[in-house]
Amino acid sequence: MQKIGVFVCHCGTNIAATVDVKAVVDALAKEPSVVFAADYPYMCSESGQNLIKDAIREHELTGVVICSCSPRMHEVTFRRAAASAGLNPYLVEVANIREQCSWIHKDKAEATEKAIILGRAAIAKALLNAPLIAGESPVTKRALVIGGGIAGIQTALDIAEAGFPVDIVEQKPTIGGKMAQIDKTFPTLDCSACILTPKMVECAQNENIRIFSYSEVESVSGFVGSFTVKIRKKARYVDEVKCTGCGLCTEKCPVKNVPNEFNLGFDNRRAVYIPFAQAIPKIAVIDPDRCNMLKNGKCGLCSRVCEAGAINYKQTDEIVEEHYGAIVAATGYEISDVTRYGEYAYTESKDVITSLEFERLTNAAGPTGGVLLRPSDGKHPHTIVFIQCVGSRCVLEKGKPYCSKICCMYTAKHAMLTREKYPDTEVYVFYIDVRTPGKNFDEFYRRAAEEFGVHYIKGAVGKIVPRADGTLDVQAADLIMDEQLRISADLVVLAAAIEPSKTARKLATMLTASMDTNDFFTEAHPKLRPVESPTAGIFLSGVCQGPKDIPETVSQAGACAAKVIGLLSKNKLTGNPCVAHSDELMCNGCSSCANVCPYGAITYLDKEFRMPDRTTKVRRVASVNPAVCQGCGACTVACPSGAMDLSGFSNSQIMAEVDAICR
Amino acid sequence: MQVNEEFVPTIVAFCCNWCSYAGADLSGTNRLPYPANVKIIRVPCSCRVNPTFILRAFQRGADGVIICGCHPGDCHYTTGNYYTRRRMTLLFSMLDYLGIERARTRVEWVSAAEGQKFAETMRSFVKDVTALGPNRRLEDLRCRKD
Amino acid sequence: MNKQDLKEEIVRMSGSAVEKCMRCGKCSASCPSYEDMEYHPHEFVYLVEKGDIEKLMASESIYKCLTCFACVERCPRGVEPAKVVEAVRLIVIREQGMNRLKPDDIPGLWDKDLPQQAIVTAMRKYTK
Amino acid sequence: MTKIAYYPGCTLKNKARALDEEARAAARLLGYEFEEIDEWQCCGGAFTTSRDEIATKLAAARALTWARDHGGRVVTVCSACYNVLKQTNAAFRTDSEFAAKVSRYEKTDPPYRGEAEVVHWFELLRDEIGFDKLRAAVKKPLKGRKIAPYYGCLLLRPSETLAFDSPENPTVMEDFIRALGAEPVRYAMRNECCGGYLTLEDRDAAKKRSAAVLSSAVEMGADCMITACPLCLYNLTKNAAGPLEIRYFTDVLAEALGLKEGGENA
Repeated sequence: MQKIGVFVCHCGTNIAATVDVKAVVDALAKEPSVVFAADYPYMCSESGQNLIKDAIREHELTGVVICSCSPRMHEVTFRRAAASAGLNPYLVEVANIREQCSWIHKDKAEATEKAIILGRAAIAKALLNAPLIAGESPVTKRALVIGGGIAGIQTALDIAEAGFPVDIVEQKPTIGGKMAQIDKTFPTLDCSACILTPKMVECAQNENIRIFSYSEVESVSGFVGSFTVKIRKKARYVDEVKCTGCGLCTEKCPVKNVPNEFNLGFDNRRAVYIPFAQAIPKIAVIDPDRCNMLKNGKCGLCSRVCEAGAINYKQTDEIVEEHYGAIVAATGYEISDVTRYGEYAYTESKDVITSLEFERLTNAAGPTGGVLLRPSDGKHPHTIVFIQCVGSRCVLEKGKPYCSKICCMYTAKHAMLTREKYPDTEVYVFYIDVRTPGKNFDEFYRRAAEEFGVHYIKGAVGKIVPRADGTLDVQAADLIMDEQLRISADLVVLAAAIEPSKTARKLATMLTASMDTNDFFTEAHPKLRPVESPTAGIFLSGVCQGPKDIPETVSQAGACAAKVIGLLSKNKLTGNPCVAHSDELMCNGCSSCANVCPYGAITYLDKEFRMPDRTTKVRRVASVNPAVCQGCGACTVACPSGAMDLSGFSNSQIMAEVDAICR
Repeated sequence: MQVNEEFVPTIVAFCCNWCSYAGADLSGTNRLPYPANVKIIRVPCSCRVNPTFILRAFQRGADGVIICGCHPGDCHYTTGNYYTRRRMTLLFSMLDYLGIERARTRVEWVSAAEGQKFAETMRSFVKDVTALGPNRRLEDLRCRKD
Repeated sequence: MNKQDLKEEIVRMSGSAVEKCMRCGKCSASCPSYEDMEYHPHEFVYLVEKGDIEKLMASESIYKCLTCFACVERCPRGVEPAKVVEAVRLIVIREQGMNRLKPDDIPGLWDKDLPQQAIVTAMRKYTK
Repeated sequence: MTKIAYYPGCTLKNKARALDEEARAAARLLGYEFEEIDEWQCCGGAFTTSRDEIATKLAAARALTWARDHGGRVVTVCSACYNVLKQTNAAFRTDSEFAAKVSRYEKTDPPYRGEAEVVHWFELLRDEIGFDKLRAAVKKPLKGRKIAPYYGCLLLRPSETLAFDSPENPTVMEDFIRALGAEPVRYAMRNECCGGYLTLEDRDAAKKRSAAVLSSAVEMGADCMITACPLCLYNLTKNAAGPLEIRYFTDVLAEALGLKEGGENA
């Protein structure tokens, strides 16, 4: 005989304001097998939990139903409470009467009726629950960080510091990411390279860190604690061990006209190159699309000049397979395509540039040696217009609906530095709102306006007209003066929206980690679990989770590392007991289940069965490995004989819920 | 049974724990209303939904059944939603053969971030089913409530 | 009509989501008729959102919009200011006696090169 | 010879006769027979965006219905007709209430739902005939001519509905000019308004618009400007005196194809 206890939570007024809690208790108390029903203002509070524990003991409950918030919120809390009272935690069911009832309905009668039905369904399911015991799985004590920008670097360093080995996979030939391209950092104006390169060097020197540069993640399998990852090390055509990074090959290479990605195409590199002076690893790489030797076998100059004998034209991509306990996504961002905003004439004039291009033009290691010169004619610009929110906060198909968060501050930085270095310039900033939440951020922006005489204009630019004399006619609105302005500018800088790396979507699919509609990784909880993906064992660091600046990225990277360290410190993980199992007597060995299993958790055994006539017969039957099964249930539907079922979500349980709802 | 204007259909929604169930929670958190006659059953993945569950629902008097899963390519279990799509295509054509109107069943992809979409989807589904009136074709008279 | 009805009427006619405006001013930055208007595209959107429509109805600005759609094209929020201006103008000229252009005015405006298109378009824009 | 329904519009039958005749002649040469729509009426020159406007959209609706029943497409030459027809067609496709009202009034059977396709002569040239074929058909290449294409607003906006070309950096007229052997002049004001119908309401205001367009083209070295719109042509010639010759695109087309006897004048 089952004995079910029902507990209905008020959640303060969150539930009680729209659901008549007493009526729910009364109705559910009448359900068969229910021996106890009560309500409480906050079931998740300690005294609420005590109420549950006491009832379990006192009434010798065999099942518990809690009508409260979403099970995604407190199922774990209530299961723990049940366990501490001696009840198997998997005998607890939660009816979601907050998110899926009280919060979406206004009519009290309607909401109360729905809450009762949801409670009945939970009781029906609880009656069919069986005690489950979670298995354990081992933890591979090594982490993988995907992406070698500041987010990935910081996460890797913190994990390594705690004593765990960690690998960084970076698709470019060097780590460093966007921060390596930036000139100065706000709000302190430290030199970006000066604070980044020591960290890059630390990565290279730390015994616990391995860097797979010029590499990509090829496939991911497994689950939290034991992932298996294949990494494609793209052919560099340079032996990583032999190359000393002397750079002689990059000086002798005859192919001189390859646009230099690091300087965003403002100057050229060779076909064999080292991305920049402080690259880590400092190893040359040959661009197979441009190298004459690789294209048609005619050259070989680099091989001849290399004293270390590191050049190897026959090198091929290499696949490395490695095991990890945790994976960190740190794939960062790209600058969105500004050509979609034709009114800004980015394609029509070389003197309309993006902010990242501006960084290269003011960087001492950049194409102009840090002297701000117009890309079109190399002359010194006198009037510079900065345009904010180019593509950000744009709800059209071509834009990004979110605020890119960093543009207000870097534009203030650009404007301030320009005025400081070139007092003969006039600098205008067109803004919609200036957003500067952050320590010393608003003070920084105000300094640009107050001390450096940057003209901040509330309004937008409608059109940029490139003139025959090389100037740019900027047509704009000044909303405070209520007038249309025309500024004749020498240089226009677009604060382009940032967007997640194009590689992120493919990676998310491999990791089975969810993404939002903008292709940012989704966090497990926006407030309480901001650095974890809902997929166990996957962690998030940096802009791949949402726009953020360097200080915020570094803090998040550290937080992410702490979560990874917490996981890797465990020797065993408790698994999910809601896994599939097959009834051997019903199984006909058809393989339908194994064919749909995404984890290869199902194998077949030849097993001896006693037949009714006392003979024995060997039959082929399915067997599920509970450590590998993730509990999706695909096999249960594929099984034609009905042998396969899923613990915690069994066929009979879901049927019972259906019946209770349609009753 | 008379089709009157007060007709309130019974709707069963099977929601994947990783996406649309969370999407439904989000529409709650954001207070985005949808009709109370939608009752959600949590499943670990849309591919857990056995066609027999849907038949059972219709037999027990449900007027519409909707299955919500992760967007193609986003399945927590990699390929579960593709199975759902294939299975439900077959089931729906069978239901069609049985005379169950096509609009009584739906498969929708709703992510955990799409609270708005969840509420809109439910509103439109309820509207469609309400327009069709009560389900009679598969209903088992012995299960009728009144 | 009271303020709220008028606002709803304009929103219904134009199909414009005035509440989506984030006050960036890109419409007014793009407007070729800006200098000839007393109220500018962003103010049309703002005043309609506030329900302060009489001011717009009394203004000459409603006849200065070229319906060139530069504002519609460039608005990052999909607000469509030109349609708002047109809706306000229609509310005005649909009233008896409020035609802006009368057939009798045409001979005075006529010149031999004027294409038929100019007259039909002006009649459509300035009369009911 | 491909037959295609043709909507000439009011001005092409009066002030801009040449635009009509040259467009047809060039079409014949390139394999198209323009079949004038029976009893077509003036489109009204402007699409009234208000959703409750029905009567002003009926002329376009009739032409579209005729086109549906006669080959499924309608070609236009005038930018305004193109704009009005295409926007009306889009209203049929997206606004079922509007479509139902028109069909009830017009008694169209089956009811019109926006099935016809509206194409501009430029689109036909670009997407079907192809500029390579046009280039091959050119008898007198316009060598050395620096031509500024003037798109104006009606061909490009609203781009979501018209989908004619990129609304900010269109290229079809530039490609057209190149195919004729001339050099297109790129200038930023090519998609800005000429002043349109405002010339009747406030000529001074309209003049400012035309002047801005013209000076931008002149500055970039143009010696000729082409347009598809009679009102643009009027504003640019009448409201802004300049060194630039303003011509219909069909005029330079006819010239390059050798359809004009000797002269360059329209």
